[in-house]
Amino acid sequence: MIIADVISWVMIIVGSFFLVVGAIGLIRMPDIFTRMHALSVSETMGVGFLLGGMMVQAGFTLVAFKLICLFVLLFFTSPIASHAISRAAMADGVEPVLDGPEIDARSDKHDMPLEDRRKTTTAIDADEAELSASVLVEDEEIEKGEK
Amino acid sequence: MFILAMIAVLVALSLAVFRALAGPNVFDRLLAANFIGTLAIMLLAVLGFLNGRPEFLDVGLVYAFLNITGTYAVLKFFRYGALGGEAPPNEEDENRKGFSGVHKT
Amino acid sequence: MSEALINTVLLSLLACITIGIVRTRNLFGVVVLSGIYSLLIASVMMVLDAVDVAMTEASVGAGMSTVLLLGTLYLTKGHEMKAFKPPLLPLFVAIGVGAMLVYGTIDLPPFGAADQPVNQHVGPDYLARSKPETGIPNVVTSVLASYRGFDTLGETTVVFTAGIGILMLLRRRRKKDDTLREGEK
Amino acid sequence: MIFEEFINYYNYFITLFLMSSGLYIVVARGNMVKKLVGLGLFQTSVYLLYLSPGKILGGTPPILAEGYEVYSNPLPHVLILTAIVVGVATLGLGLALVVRIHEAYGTIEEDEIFSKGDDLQEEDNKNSTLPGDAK
Repeated sequence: MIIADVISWVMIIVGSFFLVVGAIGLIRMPDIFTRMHALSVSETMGVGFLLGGMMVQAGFTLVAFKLICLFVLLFFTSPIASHAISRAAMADGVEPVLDGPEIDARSDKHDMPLEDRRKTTTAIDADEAELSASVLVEDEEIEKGEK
Repeated sequence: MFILAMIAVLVALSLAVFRALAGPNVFDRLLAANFIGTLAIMLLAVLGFLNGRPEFLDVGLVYAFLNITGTYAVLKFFRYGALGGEAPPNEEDENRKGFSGVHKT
Repeated sequence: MSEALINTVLLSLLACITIGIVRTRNLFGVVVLSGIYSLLIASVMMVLDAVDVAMTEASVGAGMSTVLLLGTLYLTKGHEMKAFKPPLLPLFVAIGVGAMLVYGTIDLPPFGAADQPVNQHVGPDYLARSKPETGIPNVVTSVLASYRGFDTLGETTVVFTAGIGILMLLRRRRKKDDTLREGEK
Repeated sequence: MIFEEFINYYNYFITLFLMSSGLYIVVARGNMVKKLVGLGLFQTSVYLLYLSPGKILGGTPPILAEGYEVYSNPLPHVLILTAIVVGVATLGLGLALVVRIHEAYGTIEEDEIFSKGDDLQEEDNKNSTLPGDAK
């Protein structure tokens, strides 16, 4: 009995930790896509561990069955909802925030088009720009080769 | 021990509410709303164990179904511009964009 | 004591969401925030022991109201509210009414006390009579359907009337659309 | 213990804050959809005002079972169940009215509707042939 208690406590602590980490990711990440990424993964983990810990506490009862139903439902629907949100954001024209020190999560540059935002980033190294250009060229070559 | 889980749920709820208030566009608010729905389910499950009467998880099941249905309704509206009927799934139509308030014209 | 503290935290979050609803200008943002508001107030109702009310509020507030508001926004093509100057008179009216109500609240019994007059006569009576007289363990259901059945009948009448009103308001529109389409052909 | 007093009356304070906010939105904002959302805030504050006194600390929901002595008051729950359903009926009817107003005037902002209504009235007065209709 003590072993079951210890298992459930550990699971509840881990689940709480994951929930709070997901919420912090929701606050700290710069744009909708990274927020979705940080949130959905840790949300599924946290919910799973919390419900598992409660299942161990409940034992073989109707409550445990309801918890299993909840777990299955959330396990399948919450990633689908996250995917749908990011897909709808993409279809609506929300641009992802690309890297660069000028683009900050707390700045109000989300409203700007992508080109203007790139102009404002002055700190991109020449090497980095070259690298990205070469990657683009490689991509085009690959596409041509496929055709 | 359930008090610790309850504190974690409440802290996560506060952070999600902050994101829902501060979110620059509608999709951030929607992501926070989805997370708040999940957290409401967790809150009432933990609350049942905390009060020693964990029989009311049916309400949590209802919340889960409603959460997914509401999110899909809003997202379908944003993507296709209609809630039902024969809306064409044309994602390139520029007239349909701009629900999120990102495109200020 | 923990119940009262959870209640306090949830109510504070509710107040924050309310400020957000007042300040947001994007109507879709308002709809999403009102959905969050419904979920939070359903959680508050769970803490206040009103299980049936929480279930109804979640399904009606977060589910149905959101869909109705979205349908209206689709039909009226309303995306954004107009910018406006905050008028002072409504602010003073709201603050004045709030202050008077706070003054009236001071005499109410404190939260959660078992010996306040609300919980003295009718509630315990229903709790004692429900099981022997109707055989239903859920007292809310037995009062709603048995002791106060005519109330529920009146409520159904109200909902029926509202449905008829909505149908009459929106039916004319569909006819107009049809005639327009025929005119185009 | 000022903190305890504050906790004791916090429910009522938040209820009244919601009520004032709903009143402010209904009176001050010109957008009709927003006005209906504000009306919803006002209704919800009334739900809270009814449900808060019914709670008994340490009690359980009023579903009878073995081993529980203290139950919360079931009567406010019944009243509020009725009120919620009537509230959504009101919201639906109001939104249908908003749709009709948008068809008639082309806008859902209140001040624009008022100015357009004045224009329509003046046109009617000019076009009317009967002398009795002019006023």
